[in-house]
Amino acid sequence: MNFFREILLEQLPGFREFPSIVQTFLPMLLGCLVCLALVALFPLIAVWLERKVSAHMQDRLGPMRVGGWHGWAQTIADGVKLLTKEDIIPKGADKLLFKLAPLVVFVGGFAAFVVLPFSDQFIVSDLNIGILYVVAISSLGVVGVIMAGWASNNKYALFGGMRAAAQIVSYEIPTVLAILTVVIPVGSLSMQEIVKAQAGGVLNWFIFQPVTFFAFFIFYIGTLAEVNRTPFDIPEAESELVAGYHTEYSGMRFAFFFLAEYANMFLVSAIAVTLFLGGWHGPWLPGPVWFIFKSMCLVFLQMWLRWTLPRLRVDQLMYVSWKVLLPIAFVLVLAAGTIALITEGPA
Amino acid sequence: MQVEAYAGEEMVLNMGPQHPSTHGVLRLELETDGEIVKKVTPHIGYLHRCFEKHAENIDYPGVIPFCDRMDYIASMNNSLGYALTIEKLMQIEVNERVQTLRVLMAELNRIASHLLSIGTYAMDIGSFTPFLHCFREREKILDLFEWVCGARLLYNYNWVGGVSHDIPSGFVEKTSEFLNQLEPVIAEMDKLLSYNKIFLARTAAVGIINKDLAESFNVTGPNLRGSGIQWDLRKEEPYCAYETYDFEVPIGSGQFGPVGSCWDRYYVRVREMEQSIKLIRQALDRLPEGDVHEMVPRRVKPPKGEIYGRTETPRGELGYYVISNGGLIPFRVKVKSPCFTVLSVLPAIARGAMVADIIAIIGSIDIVMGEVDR
Amino acid sequence: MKDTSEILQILQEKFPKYIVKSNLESAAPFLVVSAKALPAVCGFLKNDKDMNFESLMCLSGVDYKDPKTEDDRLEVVYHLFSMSKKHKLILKVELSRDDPKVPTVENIWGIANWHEREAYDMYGIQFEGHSDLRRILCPDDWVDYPLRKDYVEPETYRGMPAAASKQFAELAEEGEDLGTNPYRAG
Amino acid sequence: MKKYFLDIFESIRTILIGLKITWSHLFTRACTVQYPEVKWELPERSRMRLFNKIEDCIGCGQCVRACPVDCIYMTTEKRNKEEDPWFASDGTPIKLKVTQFDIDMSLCCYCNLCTYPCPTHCLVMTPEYEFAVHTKKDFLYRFAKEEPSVMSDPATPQPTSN
Repeated sequence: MNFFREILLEQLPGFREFPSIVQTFLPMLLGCLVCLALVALFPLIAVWLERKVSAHMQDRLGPMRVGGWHGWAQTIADGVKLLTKEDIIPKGADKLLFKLAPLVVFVGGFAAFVVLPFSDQFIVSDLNIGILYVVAISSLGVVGVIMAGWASNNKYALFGGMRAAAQIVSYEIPTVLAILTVVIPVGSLSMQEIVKAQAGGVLNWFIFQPVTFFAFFIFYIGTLAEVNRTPFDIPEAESELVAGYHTEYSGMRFAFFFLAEYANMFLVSAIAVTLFLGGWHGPWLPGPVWFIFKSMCLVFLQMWLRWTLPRLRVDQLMYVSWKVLLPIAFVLVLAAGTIALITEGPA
Repeated sequence: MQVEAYAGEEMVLNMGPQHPSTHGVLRLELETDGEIVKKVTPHIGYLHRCFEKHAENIDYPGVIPFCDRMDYIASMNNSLGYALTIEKLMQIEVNERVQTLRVLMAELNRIASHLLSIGTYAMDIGSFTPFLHCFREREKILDLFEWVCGARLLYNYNWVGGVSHDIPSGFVEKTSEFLNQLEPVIAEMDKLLSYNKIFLARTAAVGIINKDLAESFNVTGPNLRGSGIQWDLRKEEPYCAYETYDFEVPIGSGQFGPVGSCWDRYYVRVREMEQSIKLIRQALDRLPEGDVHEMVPRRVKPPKGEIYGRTETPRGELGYYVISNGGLIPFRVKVKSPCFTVLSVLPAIARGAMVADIIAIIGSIDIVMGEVDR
Repeated sequence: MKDTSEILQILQEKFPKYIVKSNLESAAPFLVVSAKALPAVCGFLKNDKDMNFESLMCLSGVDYKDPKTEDDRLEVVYHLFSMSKKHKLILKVELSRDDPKVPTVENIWGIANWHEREAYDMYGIQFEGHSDLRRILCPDDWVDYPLRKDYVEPETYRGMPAAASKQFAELAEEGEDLGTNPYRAG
Repeated sequence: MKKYFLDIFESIRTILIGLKITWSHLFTRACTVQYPEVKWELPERSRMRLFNKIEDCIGCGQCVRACPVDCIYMTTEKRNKEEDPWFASDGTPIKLKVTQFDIDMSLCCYCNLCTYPCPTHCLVMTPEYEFAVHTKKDFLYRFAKEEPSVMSDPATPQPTSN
């Protein structure tokens, strides 16, 4: 909060004379607006990028018309289309839950943005339990997914919702264990502390350290499943479940799911960067540039995987989580703990 | 609240007729218990276009465009079967050029059909990229067809007693050029998809058609060979001088699971494309001289009688049962469609599979609803 | 490998009364079996180790109604094939038009299930003992059997026009003079 | 246990192979044709819109009989013996005046069966494919003219068709 408070102090001469309640909430509001702008802007770029990446991997061109240069305005046009579309709610749907679900999903993704450390200064709120907060708040999304699946009164949507619940809950565990291997050497849950622990050159990044190297891959696979990307996109497997939990959604409500999905893609990549790839650390360029650049690389990797791999089946998905990732993650946590004991001595 | 409404543990899921991966308009009634499918009931007929009724109201050459439209992915093979059947009824012997051209076109069409089948199968399993790579190659074959006979999909190429057009000059070179660049693409497809561990996990132990089931349900074509039975009409009952060509019949090996699984059927198709390439090369090499319209009768008027002719299309054994009463219009044309027979196995092999497996099974038996419903 | 006459001999020994007719001269020789004995004959043909007809290639209904010959029968034609012995056989069953009934062979060849449903759908042939004799290609509430020669196309189906509405017909309604088509008559 | 680790290893290996292939495709040339700007050159045998050169049509009706979907409509009138003789461009005398020659392209199945029997080769399929219209009615192509404007000279070379 301090970062935005200082900006306000500099830019707004009379800020100190404001009532204290305004002094408290105005920086918060500003921070939220910045996050919202990020969440809204990122999908515009990411969707375009995904289309282009997929197209070129398939020897196509992708969007080429809207806006001129390589169809850069295609996503904006699509967004306008979604906004102006008729809002359809199925007759048999649970109206309240149906309307609420996209918001819950969106809020879950959006709220986690406040603890992302874009630079040493630029962080909306450096909570001392930052990473725990991320894990907790991003699990809110699954509630929204189940709500959507149930409220649609559609069997495909229900299938999708149930699959999503099972999948996200299962993959939460190896993911959190992988996070733990980072938290143990750092000794803090704060995002900034984790980044600062990786200062001083590329080799200090956690990805280049013995235990956390493997933890990175577990974390990455786990988050891939949590944001429903191929090969773990079974909740919205279009060849089986048409569109999964958002089968019945259209127009703006669908756009919210879509926004949330892409925002989540960025979110998990950003967390991976924070935890393993040195956060905003990097030479020559300012912190936020490095942070976003690294995150975009990981987003690209997600797209690359999506356009290469087939999809797993539900039982195989569970197998990967419980029988492959989880044992390895446990071993890694054990190893991290042992190393911490040896290097730092008993507490 | 009505308790009875929630008493059942099974849910009936209507898959189709509008569904992304039912390959047309197939409707499956799935009785599911969670993800497990307890019973599958296919409902067909959504694409019924009364082929047999049409055929009873149109002269013999006029049936050929309708034949093309049954299995619109492999039109060349469909009309070939019909033309051969009527030729047998009229006892027409076509010259060698026509025979070679027919083999050439049928095999090119087989590659095109298998490419589409493999591509859509990849998409069913969730991998999008091989689909478009396959389509890219298929387009090149369609270009060749358009060059020869002017149409990309529904060719009306095989006539009774001949073919509609001779090949244009330069076709031989262009085709061999295409074949040369197709071979690495198939190899790449193998690496990208066939041996991918996820793909194997999804397909290699699923949807097993064993030998007895295959025989009882008269499963034919790549589906039969996927079950490990060496049977190909091109070898066993050669037509169009197939006996003079050198090619092998790939069968399912059970390399990664039980014989007759989805993967075996899929892989038989991949290997068959290679054999087709071999066949096309041989056909291009021989290509004797001749007039392609030499034996085309002025009026197709077969003698009274009946005939059952069958050929090996990319989807299996396509049979035409034609009864003639000596007139200009067929008395009865019955089509035994390979997709129809293989679809009727579905309830037997899909029992106990998961919802995602149903998609894998439907994709692997490679049905075209236009041919199932006719 | 046996040809039809050899099979006929064996069948005549085994089922003396039930082989009604045979035609061995034509290009496609066939045997006519009486409907009653069909399951027994088919079972024998499938399971006998000299016959071994493990596949039913095709099962078709045929309507022989022809105003010229005054023929009025329905027929079910079975094309059998043996992959191991590589011989073929055509069996026919003649049925009366008013009460076409024939025992099912679905227990012998699994594929017969759908083929028989199709024959029922198109010709109204009743396959006795069939487990699930429903229409397969036409809608369940379709009236009459479309491939019979005396079939009359209904004008409407559930209030929708059943015959294909041609654009020419629409144009004619709008007052366009479309002329006649003398060449298609008859 | 060995199989377990082997499976994991195999998965990683095959996934990496796949990634390598898609990566290489990222930099290959796309095969898309940007349609309205770049137009596909159709081969000369392409079967698209039907065209009838009505001056050569002798009204024999063979195309009408050949059409499997009945999309050609034709009416003819017998010409008077006293009138000037007409000839198609290949010299065939025109004894019937074609008063109506309509093709409903919305019904046409592009099978090409109508063009083969044409004795004067006046009915051809052209490689023209951009003929979308807004109403079905506009798909009715009327080729007959009130009075043939140009009478062909028997000496002119006959049009070729494929």
